[in-house]
Amino acid sequence: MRYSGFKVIKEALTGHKGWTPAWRDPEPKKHYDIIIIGGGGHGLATAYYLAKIFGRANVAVLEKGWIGGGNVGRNTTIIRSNYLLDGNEPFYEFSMKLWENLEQDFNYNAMVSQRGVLNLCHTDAQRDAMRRRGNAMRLNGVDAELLDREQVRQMAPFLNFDNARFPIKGGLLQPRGGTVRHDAVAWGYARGADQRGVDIIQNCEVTGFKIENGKVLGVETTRGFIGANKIGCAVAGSSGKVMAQAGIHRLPIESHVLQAFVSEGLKPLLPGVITYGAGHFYVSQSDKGGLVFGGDIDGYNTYAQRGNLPVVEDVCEGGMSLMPMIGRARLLRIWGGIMDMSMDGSPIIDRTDIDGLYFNGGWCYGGFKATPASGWCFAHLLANDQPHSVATAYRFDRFRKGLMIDEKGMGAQPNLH
Amino acid sequence: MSQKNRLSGGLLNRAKPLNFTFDGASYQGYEGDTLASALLANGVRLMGRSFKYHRPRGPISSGSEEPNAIVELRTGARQEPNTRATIAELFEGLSAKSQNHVGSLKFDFLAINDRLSSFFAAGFYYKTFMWPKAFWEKLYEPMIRRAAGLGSLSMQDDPDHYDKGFLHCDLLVIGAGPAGLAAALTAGRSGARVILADEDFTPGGRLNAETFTLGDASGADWARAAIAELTSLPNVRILTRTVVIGAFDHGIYGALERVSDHIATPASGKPRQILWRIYSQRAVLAAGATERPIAFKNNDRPGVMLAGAMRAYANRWAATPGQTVAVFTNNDDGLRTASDLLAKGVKVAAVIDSRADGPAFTGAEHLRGAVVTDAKGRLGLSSIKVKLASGETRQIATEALGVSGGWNPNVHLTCHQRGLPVWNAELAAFVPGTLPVGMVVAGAANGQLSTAGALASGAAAAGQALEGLGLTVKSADLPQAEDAPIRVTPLWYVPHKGRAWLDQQNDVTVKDVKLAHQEGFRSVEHLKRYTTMGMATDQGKTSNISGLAVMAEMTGKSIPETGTTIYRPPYTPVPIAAFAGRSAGADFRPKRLTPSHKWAAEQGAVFVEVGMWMRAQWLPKAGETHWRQSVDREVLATRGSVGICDVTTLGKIDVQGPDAAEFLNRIYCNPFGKLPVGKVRYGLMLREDGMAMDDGTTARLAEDHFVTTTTTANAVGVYRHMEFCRQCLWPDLDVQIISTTEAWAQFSVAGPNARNLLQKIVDPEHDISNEAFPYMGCGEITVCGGFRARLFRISFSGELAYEIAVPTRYGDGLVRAMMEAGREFNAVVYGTEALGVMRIEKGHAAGNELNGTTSALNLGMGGMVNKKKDSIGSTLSEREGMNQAEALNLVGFQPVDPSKSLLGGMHFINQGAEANARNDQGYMTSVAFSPSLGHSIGLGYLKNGAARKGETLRAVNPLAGEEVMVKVVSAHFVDPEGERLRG
Amino acid sequence: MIINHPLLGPRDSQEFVYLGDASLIDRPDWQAEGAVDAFYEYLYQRENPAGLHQELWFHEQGDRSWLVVTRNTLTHEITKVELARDVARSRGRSK
Amino acid sequence: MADHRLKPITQLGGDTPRKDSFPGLTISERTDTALASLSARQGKPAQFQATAKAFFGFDLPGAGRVATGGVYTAIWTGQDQWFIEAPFASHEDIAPILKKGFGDTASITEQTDGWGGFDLQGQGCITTLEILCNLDLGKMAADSASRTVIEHLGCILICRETGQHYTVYGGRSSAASLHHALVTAARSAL
Repeated sequence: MRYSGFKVIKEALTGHKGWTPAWRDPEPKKHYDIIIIGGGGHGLATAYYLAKIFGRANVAVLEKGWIGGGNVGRNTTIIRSNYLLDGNEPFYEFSMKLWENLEQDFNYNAMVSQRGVLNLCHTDAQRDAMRRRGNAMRLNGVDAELLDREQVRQMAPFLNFDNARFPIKGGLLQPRGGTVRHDAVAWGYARGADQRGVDIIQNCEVTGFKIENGKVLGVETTRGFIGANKIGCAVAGSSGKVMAQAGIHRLPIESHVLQAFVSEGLKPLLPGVITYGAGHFYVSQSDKGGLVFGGDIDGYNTYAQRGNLPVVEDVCEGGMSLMPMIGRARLLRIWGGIMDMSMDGSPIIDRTDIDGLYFNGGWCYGGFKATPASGWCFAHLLANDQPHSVATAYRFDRFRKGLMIDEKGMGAQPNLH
Repeated sequence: MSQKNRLSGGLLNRAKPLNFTFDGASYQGYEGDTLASALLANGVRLMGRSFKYHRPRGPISSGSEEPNAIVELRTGARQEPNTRATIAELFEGLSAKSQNHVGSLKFDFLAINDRLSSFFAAGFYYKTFMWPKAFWEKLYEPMIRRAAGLGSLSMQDDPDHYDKGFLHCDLLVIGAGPAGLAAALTAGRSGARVILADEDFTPGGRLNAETFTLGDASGADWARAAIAELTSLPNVRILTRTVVIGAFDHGIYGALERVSDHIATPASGKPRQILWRIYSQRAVLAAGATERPIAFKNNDRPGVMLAGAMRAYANRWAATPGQTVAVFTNNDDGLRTASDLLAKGVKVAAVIDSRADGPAFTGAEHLRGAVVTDAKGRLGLSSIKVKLASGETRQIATEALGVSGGWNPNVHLTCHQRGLPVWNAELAAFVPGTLPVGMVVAGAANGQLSTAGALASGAAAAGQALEGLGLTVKSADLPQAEDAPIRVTPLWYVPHKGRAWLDQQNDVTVKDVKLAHQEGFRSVEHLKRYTTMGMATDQGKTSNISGLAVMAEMTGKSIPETGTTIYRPPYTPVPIAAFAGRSAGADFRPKRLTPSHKWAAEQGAVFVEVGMWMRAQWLPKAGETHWRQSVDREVLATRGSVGICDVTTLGKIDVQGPDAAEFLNRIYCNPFGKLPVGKVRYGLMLREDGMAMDDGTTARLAEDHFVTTTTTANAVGVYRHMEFCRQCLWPDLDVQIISTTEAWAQFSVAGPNARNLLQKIVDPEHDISNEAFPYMGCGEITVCGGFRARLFRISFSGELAYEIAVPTRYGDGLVRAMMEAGREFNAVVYGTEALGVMRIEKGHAAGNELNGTTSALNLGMGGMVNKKKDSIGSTLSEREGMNQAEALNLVGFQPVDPSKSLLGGMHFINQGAEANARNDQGYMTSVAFSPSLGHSIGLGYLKNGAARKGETLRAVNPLAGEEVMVKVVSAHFVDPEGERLRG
Repeated sequence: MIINHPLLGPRDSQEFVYLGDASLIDRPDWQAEGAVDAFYEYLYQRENPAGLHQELWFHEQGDRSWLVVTRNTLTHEITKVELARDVARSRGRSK
Repeated sequence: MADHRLKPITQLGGDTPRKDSFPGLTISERTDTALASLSARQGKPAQFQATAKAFFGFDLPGAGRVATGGVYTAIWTGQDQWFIEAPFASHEDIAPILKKGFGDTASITEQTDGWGGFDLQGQGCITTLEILCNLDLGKMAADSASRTVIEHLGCILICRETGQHYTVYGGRSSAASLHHALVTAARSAL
């Protein structure tokens, strides 16, 4: 079924009887060409592009719970391609371009809202670093503007310009950055993949891998054994758990919780996404009016999808120092998602030492914006056994070789990225 | 306006009438009223509009679960959007406005959405607004956003203060209803340290809302007596107006105390609210239960409310939503509402009981086996339509309808650590399942809905908790109380073609849930996200379970099979400012001041934030209008004669012990073992991954005593790293370290006259001539007639320079003394800008160069990494990726055209090559205008830069669409041979 | 979270700075065969278990001791807290 | 010729210590104390303990404790580490004085101006401190001490008399911010 305004009107006038399920609920087949483990954004996008771009329809997505229940269902919905390093910027810009045509492409309105992402700076050194990054973006053909204090004031007069501990000196703006209705991304990809023949199998948890002389043959699941020629693992947050079932017990990844927050619904007040440069706070306003904001990860290894008070306080302190006019807005809900924090803050899309087993993870807390490119590039790797040209740097062996992609310069300490 | 719906009795102070306004109209209520109870007493039922369809709404509850009666409270900078009228305490002069309408509350133009509702079914926006593509940004989204949100912020900074506090106890009791009071009495009498927190301003919970007695006292009187006893116990602390918002790891609870929300403005210096972090050994959750509605067509009319709330308004607040009311229930508890309102003299038009076999009710017409199928009265209920057991329907006139679908225990806090509640068929509700460690649940929150059950389980819960702590329990003597079961026969909604509301604020109806099911959104999380059910400010307290039940019916599964939703903190919404406390605005973080701050301020210095420090950036002289004038002067005066700079902010770490030298050998990549006493050496510290972590100088004051300095930014991190090495890597090295940064006021004295100046303040017995005190020398001396000081002959500026340190309290005196002594040399004090200019002129790397991705090789210090010894980072420096031919090297740059200026963050592109990422040759890290050279200079990383001196490149800045031709030069612009600093 | 400090008793984890897996104590021998690979494994590869995890916390706002905390990453339950110096010695580290 | 005498200033920048009064509480700037850190070296604990006992006339306190005797007060600050308080007037040279006593059994570092102290006195101490730091003040006995955090500042809190008298030491450079936090809290709580 194709969605459109006319269809909506027709259904409205006929009691909405014509709507059918957005995706099927199939029984798993005995064997697939390719199995994707993980029905989150990246897994579903991978399946969608495998079917649409690479002509592989004999594909299944296995999800242990309900699709979109991973980090695509709990994040701060920000999209941007304002990266510094060669290994990253072309990839994230590829992602941005896919975002820009996504809705027409998969016929689902994910409310891609390009209202700008503004990173604020508070020292001269920060401004120089932003100029370096902005210029790197421009050299990659990406939009970027370096704003001075007055230009920031025009964009966001409500920021703390008069009574700040760390005065605003300017900011780096990516006008094409913005937000997307996160759940709709998962649903749109799922629906699109399903329509192209992909089996999306929910409540199907992988419990083991069948591996013979170095080659993977399939997975044991809570719904029985399912064979496959190739298996792609896209379970960021649980990478450690799932890969361990394949006998891969050590990864350049730690699992950490990132908390995110939403306020009660408010009449429109924010222009786009704003990030504080002197504290842990970034914020946007959803189409429903809630302030969606976040900050730093809790900072300790965890698989529990919940955090603790100190980070909640730290984030709100950042908010109250940057925009004290939000003080009387109420925080409505706090949630936590588990992140694959990698050793250099950049992701991994690569083969593993096991023939036929491929890995997609290590997204830290930048995974949502990467969803389209990650899916496309992972599909490319699965289909062609070659990394996509914008994802060649995302290899496991970069750490052994000393080719880290360290945007923040924090070194091998995941909780600092 | 008269309080036409005010009844007799209630817990009000009638001696204290209070005036307030709602939407500009003036009303009167009493002390003890909430905004909602006062409005109801004044005959006002219409208080708000719903989110999507802008339906007229009145309160359905008398508590924090309220989805409808939400208002903008207060005015000006104190305006609070989305405030629940049902818990807003009335105060003299209170002013409130209704929200989310265009036009007036009565005539809201956006109510058109309600007429068009069938076009706005759940998820409709995912399916449209996609064509033409451009229209999304131009038209559709702005349209959607304009409609978004409920209340509005004032956009002014919050004028109030908020505190954060910390409390410790053996037992935290959450909720002061019958169960909570019984628990607190038991624990209090047993001598435990108890904190009793209750969300309400009058403790007692349902005891204040009911008519039945405890022993021979009314519920409210018994509660008052219990509170009096608890107040008298020194080991018990009672927090009223305090809602426990979250259960966090290891017995830490968050609680919000509303200190001043019940008065017009907080008293001077006092907080509006306090966020308490409560550290408890054990906790008893006695948070009660929330009544749930039954959905039927137009069940959202103003005047339709929960039966328990109608009863609470009548009994506690002496207010009724109408002169005539009716009740619709599926359980015995609903019948109490009818009898209580009758007792208050309110006419009860009918009691509709969906159960055919329910107990008989006398005093009003009792329609058993009947259901309400429709409600009339757009701005306020006028009549209901009832389908009788016989099948015939009847219209019944009434101004209000109390609905009871049963009670849901408030299990929220039990779920904050991902515990899942379990289904209780008898109550047709979820009760607590797995609990956070240390928590016990009692009373209605645990499914004990009768007063007697609540009292008993409260006492038992406290006993259980205290025994866990090894305390002996003195059991509280509990009064006799009603112990009737509520006997609920589940009824979630009355089937009908029309729209029956589940989530009233977000306008989610039974139809929407059915549509979600039809489209395959069948897991609870899909249902919530697709329909937005439970996402409103009431967090689904009155809607989630009913929605779940409808979905269960669709899927043919049981409710527990269908699942439950994860309850997340906070239990009720909390102002963002409360989480920030005092750390807001300019008080976001503390300030660190240098020893010469007072003096510099007197000189009119311009200060700059450097981490937590405030440092003098430059010190303007009369007549200087541009910062460059001041900075150039400071640089030239220093290089020309002598300048003084406060460098106290550099980290100083005392390293002592027999193994101190060996320790330094391992944490710096270059050796320290042979550094003689009385000498200073530069050290480069690497991370284990081989990247530069920090650098600084280390002075050897004695065989077993070093003072090592760090950069200002890395002082804390380096100290932590050194402790890690000391305790975790080499635990038996006999070395002791401690930070001594703030103990010493340290000044750089630089320039050709540095020694001449110092000789005037250093006591004569100390010879600081070039011979006696050469470059890189150090020693302990005295100044100004016997004041202890340390002298280091080190130079960041490249000039003949010293750093002199005295105990911090004398720093102010020292800078004054040095300026006095330096007068004859026209000595200046220079700030961080001049400091930066001079270090760039000298080619010293600093923060911009040590950016965490640069190795010793990149810095041109590859040779310093000593391979004959083990040191942090030396091994992984050998990786191929860090030793490529094309590696970046730190070099100097100057514009080919001296009039052009450079910018940090420019990238380098070869001449003739297109400016794109592929041709990127590196980037500029630091720039300055060099007054010494008369043109702009820069430091930067260039691919294979060391071999490219003399080459001409383009420094591009696409952000500004500009580029400058630059020459690659040595990073040492001034005195490359280093003669000055040895002079 | 509350960390039961072996010397100071229960302390709020907010006073501590987290580093990571306690295997960071086991720094390889720089002179051994294949030292580079050993250091790579040491610095970059993690077990990242879902369950009991031995990890390093620094009591920055306390007595400045490094602790080895044994904590369940699924429940956050802490079952053991030791001074890192003692653990290091027990793992044969000395000078 | 050196003829410039150096005039000391207090951590708040004044010539004389500052004192603030509230109902039930006084907050006074502490300027008359000399401080040094004393760290035992490895290998000779017995000798160190004996030296300490002989030098101070009392045993050094254990974790979290404070011991006083004669002019000295010893505050446990970490494993094998103590802060030593003594009167500034007589012990401005506290580090050399201790060094002389302990020789190579200990490492000693002058800390006098590393810290800025404030004394809180009166029955309002606990209600003020409970909105500043997370220590269990009700259980904090006299002659105990602990590091803690006050408005993001690492501090040492010393209980001299339960509920009545406490000393807060914070980094000297942030004394003004610490003072602001203490005074604001007192105003709010009392």
